[in-house]
Amino acid sequence: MTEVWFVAVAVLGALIVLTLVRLLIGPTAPDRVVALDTVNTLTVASMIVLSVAYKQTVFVDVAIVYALLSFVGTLYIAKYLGGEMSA
Amino acid sequence: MMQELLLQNLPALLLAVPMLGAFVTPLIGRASGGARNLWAVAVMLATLAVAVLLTAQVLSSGTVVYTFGAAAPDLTVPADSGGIPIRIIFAVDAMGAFMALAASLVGLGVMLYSLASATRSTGQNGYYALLLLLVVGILGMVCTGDMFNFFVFLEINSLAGAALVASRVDKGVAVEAGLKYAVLSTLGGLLVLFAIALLYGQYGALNIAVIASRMLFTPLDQIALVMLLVALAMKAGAVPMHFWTPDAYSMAPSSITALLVVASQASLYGVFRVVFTLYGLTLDYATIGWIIIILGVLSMFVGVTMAIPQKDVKRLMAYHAVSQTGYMLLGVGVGLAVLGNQQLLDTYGVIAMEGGIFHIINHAMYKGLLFLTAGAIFYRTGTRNLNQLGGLGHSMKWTMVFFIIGALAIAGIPPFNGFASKLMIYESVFLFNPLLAIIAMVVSILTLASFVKVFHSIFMGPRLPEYADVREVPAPMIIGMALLSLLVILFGVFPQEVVDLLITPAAGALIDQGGYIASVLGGA
Amino acid sequence: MKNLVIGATVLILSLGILYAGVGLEFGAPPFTDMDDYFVSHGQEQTGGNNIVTDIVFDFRGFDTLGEATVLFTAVLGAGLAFRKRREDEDYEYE
Amino acid sequence: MNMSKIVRSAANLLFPFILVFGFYIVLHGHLTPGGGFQGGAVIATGFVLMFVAYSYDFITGRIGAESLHTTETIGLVLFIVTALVAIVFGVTFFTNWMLDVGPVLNNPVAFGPNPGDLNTAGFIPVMNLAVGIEVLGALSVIVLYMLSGTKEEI
Amino acid sequence: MIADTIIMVCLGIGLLFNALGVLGILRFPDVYTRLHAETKTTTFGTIFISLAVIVYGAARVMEGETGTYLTLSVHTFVALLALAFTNATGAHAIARAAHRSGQVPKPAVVDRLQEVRE
Amino acid sequence: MLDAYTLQTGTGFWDPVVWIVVFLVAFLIALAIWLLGEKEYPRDTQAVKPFLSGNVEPEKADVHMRAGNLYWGFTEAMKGYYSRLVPLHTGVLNDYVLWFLGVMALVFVIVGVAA
Amino acid sequence: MIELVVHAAVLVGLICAALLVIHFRDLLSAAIAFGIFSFLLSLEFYILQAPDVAIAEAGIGAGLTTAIFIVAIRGTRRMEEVKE
Amino acid sequence: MIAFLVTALFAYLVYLVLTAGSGTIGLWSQAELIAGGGISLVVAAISRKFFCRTGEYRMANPLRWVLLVAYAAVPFFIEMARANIDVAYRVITGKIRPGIVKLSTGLETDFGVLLLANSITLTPGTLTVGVDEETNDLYVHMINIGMGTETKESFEPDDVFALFQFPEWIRRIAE
Amino acid sequence: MFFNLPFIVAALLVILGITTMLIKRNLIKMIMGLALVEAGVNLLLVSIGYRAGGIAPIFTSAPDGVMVMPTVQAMTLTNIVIGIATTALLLSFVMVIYRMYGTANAEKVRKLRG
Repeated sequence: MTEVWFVAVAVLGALIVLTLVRLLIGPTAPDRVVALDTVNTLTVASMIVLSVAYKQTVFVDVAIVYALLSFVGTLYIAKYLGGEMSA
Repeated sequence: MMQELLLQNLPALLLAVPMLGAFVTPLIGRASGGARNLWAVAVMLATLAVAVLLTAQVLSSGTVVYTFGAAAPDLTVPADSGGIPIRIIFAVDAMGAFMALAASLVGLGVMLYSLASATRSTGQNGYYALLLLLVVGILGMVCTGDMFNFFVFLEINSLAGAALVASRVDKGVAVEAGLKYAVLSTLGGLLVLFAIALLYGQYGALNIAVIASRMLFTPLDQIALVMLLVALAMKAGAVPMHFWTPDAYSMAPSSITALLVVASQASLYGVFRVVFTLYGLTLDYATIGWIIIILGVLSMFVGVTMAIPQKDVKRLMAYHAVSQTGYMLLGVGVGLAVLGNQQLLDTYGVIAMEGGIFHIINHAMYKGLLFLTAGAIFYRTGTRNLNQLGGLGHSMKWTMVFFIIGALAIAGIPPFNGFASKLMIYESVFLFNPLLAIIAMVVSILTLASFVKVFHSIFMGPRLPEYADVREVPAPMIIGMALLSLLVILFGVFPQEVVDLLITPAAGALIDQGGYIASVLGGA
Repeated sequence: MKNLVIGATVLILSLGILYAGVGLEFGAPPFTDMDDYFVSHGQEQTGGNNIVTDIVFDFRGFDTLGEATVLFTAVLGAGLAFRKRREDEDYEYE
Repeated sequence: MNMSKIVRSAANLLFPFILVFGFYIVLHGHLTPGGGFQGGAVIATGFVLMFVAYSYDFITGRIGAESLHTTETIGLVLFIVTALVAIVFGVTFFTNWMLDVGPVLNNPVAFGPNPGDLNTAGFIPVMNLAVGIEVLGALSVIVLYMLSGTKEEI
Repeated sequence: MIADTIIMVCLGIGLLFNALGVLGILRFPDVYTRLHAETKTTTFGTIFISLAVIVYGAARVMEGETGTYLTLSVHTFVALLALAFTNATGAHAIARAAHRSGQVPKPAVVDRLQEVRE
Repeated sequence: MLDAYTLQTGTGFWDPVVWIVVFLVAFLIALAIWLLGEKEYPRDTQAVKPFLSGNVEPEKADVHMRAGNLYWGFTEAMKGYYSRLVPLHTGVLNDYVLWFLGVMALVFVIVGVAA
Repeated sequence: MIELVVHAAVLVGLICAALLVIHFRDLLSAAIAFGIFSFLLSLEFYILQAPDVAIAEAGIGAGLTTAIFIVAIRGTRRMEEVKE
Repeated sequence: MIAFLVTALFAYLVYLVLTAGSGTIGLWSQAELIAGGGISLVVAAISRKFFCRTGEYRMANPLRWVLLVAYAAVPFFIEMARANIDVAYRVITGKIRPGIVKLSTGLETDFGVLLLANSITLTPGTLTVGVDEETNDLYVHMINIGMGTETKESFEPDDVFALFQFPEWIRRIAE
Repeated sequence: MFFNLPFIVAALLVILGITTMLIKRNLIKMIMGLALVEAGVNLLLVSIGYRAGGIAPIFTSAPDGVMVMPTVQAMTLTNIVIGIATTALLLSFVMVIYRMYGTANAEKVRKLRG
């Protein structure tokens, strides 16, 4: 049973590496932000799965922190791109 | 009872007092500026008192060991840990106490001086807090016996220094200097941490004594050694990594520059601590010793020659600071190069080291004094350009006297303190390698020449019309400068007292690696 | 010329640092006595279940104080850099 | 400038949630992963979320840099004083004195793997709280300072 | 083991949708369509992965394990909620920023927002 | 008694007290000579007016030597040295980092070869 | 074995993200790449059984570092200058 | 004052959810309950001005929360699944016909708009791009616009949602 | 060799960081390089403390097994916070410099030289 979780994480890791291609080819900043969001979601998924794989239930807190906070970075980029940053 | 508790906890108080003082300084300053000044001076005085008491304790009873979080300060090794210390340990030996004393003395002088010199600028709350934090960084670096703790205080030192350098924005130029200083010190700090990680990966400990007792000098240790050595030498301002020094020293407020000199000396202390105590007997003396000597000679020569064509007075003095750092590196490097040979060590090695270490405190005093006089001149005239200055001897008599004292001391003219330490370096280095001693003397002559130029162009000559209404600086600045010049003269007139009291134990503490380990690990 | 120097520097440092990376042994640290002590005694000496927090606040609490001080320093420095200054305060560097 | 209405409403809803979660991490530092820094950073990010959702002027009208700075100082002083009190008891700086004298935080602990209990661990929860307050103040005020630097005149 | 089967199925669906999402952001022609792929599919996939974990935790609680698996399930659920909520809002913010920064939807047949802005 | 103040440098020594005594004696001698001359100095006469080669001395402000003029000869003589050294201080942050890391690489090589 | 694959995937991603940080001339893109780098670093900490560090890196790397980089880019300019 | 209480209550509930399973009083231990109280007071003091910015307390009604959960569990989830299959289909085939259209919602409250916008973003082929601050109309990017419909000035909910009427549901929840 | 992967990656990150600091002229990019170095050092520290098959050093509902080394994690935590403080301070400086000089190019930020 443990193996299943690890296989899932391995697949998610491969997907993360694949997403980096979009980060590389762009072509514009919003496209790259899309890659950022995708990596964020995949990371949260990996963390949730890994906490089960390691049988350490307290690890899930990290995933919550991620899910909550990566949003802030996205918002900053969006605000900058939209030309709405203070000044 | 209370007294006993305080005496027992001196090493902790040495850090806790200025830290607590720094934390509440901005709060007090928001209420009232006068109260803040009073508070800052009081905190600095208390720190000095603790430092003096601590030094007395160290001199009377040997290395003072303080374990953070243990039931008793000297309980370094818990009963069931298998003979290893597990907590952070402060191990203040004579060298550390000596540096702490120097730092708090200069800190007090700078603090008094700042009372007047900082009044014109905005942002004084942050200024005083950062000044105390810089002192905290220096004191922590010189007292700690733990590698990671050393790194943390190195960072405090760097960041507080950079923030202070940048504090007077000066149309961005000061910030440029602060940025350069901060980037280089952060990179250096990270490499130091890399080295600490390598040491931890091999020996599973952070305590200097434990690492030293387990040291095998594997290739990884050599990598760590190079990183520590070069990064700390860079922080100390050795040529050819000195480029940040003139920038930062010249753009910082003068009072801060005097303290930045001591901060650099603390990094130098780090070099010595790493080389002697951490690696000690396992080291390849000749190679490392010669590396340090070459760095020292380069620093001396390049520093002084670069100083001569400068026209900004503080930049000129900053290059001299580089040059004087070379003397210390030279002295201690010679001591290191002969560390393996007991006979040569007795003949001249120890003397060379004593000279180098004595030069540290002397340099802190007179260079601090010189920067303070430069600041006094800037305070009244608003310029630091030597080509514009002139004739100030008529109106700023006290400043001129202090400047003369500082200039003669840095040039190694008797009876000021620079002479005593330089003499020790010359004579011992001459036995080691005559060429090095000759270079050192030439550099000394050039230093004198350079300061004659500064003296002439600032103070000599007729009273210039643009400085007709220049007056003497306010009393707190004079008191700050007088404190330092008194020390300069005292150290110059009674050199043997100082050497016997402070320097010999300090040099002995550096050389005696086994004693250090034994005092921390309890004879293990 | 300069590119050559940069290249040589990076090359040598790479060799050194990579050597450090290869030289250490992953997964089996040689000396673990201090950490073993923390793991086996930390809970009874501090009462905390999370050994890392025990170390951060108790065994190595002084580091934490220093690090909080670093944060305080950075705040003061940024505050000084962005403070409102008077017009006549800046000195023209020539 | 404000961001769009949707983002603002979402930020309003998320803000108390992030705060609660941050304090949860701070207080459970001795039981679960986390502690003063991590929780403080989470809370500070909550403040930073507010800075981005609303305009700079709107935010400075409600959350002043001065008050955040004071918060930071309070945390630091609480931290160092908690550590210094140990000296009074005849033990050294940073000794966990509350383990012996504290009225609340000295619950007996189970050793080995256990589910954990909030009121244990002596002064570690207090330290966590102090550092959490310090970090939340410091990190949010530093972002606020930097945002003030993007305005046209300082 | 009915729980195991459910977990396997949920994991499979989740991974499939995540993979489709990544494929989508690689294949689609412009930023808005990529956002479609990103927001919907990866969120949906992660919801299913989380469901698998929640089911696992619930199954362990049913088997009479300690309360920590309850914590696992609850916290995973909180993470799930937070993720769905922030992803949706974040996607909106990016789309709005992209539009404000002047990116037109490329093969678009109509753009009412652009008309309003002009 | 004097031993307490004597700085022993291993091969030599320096005694500040002796030095101060010698200095004071020299100072007193100089003072005496000066006082001797002072007595016969013709104050308030034409004789004290300074002349340069028979011409009247120019205003003092005009002859004030600025710092840039000092040691002109020295820097001129060492031109080859300074023209190489001064441009090294470029002020570019990258170069500062390069010097730092370059020295580190050099020391790596030295220590590596020596070991 | 499978753990090693997970490890390798994350580390390869880490290196790629670091290379991209260096590669982009557009500082905004570099900041985005840095955000991804932060995520992956945190995941690596998580895999190395350091959840405390992972939370710290998550809280600081995901939100704050990106935020301050963006603010700094707003305070300066977006594009790296091309060398003449 | 009422804002403070509502926020504190919300914070306390969140804290209880986070610490579920810690002890014996219900699911919680005594210390957690007390600490949660303190935290919720602090959080309320900080965030009440933001959390209750609109000055409306409709959402304090528990019935609406039950409705929200029901909405999220049934219509929303089904639409979401449908959306994903739709997107999956388009990912594989590449058949798209995108465009940005205006959708008049008729919603009044901020929370309602937020809920609808997020629902739209997560459901069939649609993505909220912009919002009209005055009239609460949404600008929606659709991945596949029906042939001929792009000439419409403003879309009605009927044109976007096939199975369930989201705006109706949300009106019941939030207004 | 292959199992040293985290160490090698950490070393590579340090190298990439210092390379960035050497070849990039933009000040913000240099600070990003500094952050990369910091990340590399953090990774090195954490991987030093890893023990094969270890579990996290947290006793709350921990499974059986040897625990990884906690000290390095505490050190890394400290270093992360120091890193963010440094980065924020440096970026503030860069912003002030840009405001005063109109450029963030290291080759033009050189009023202090010689």
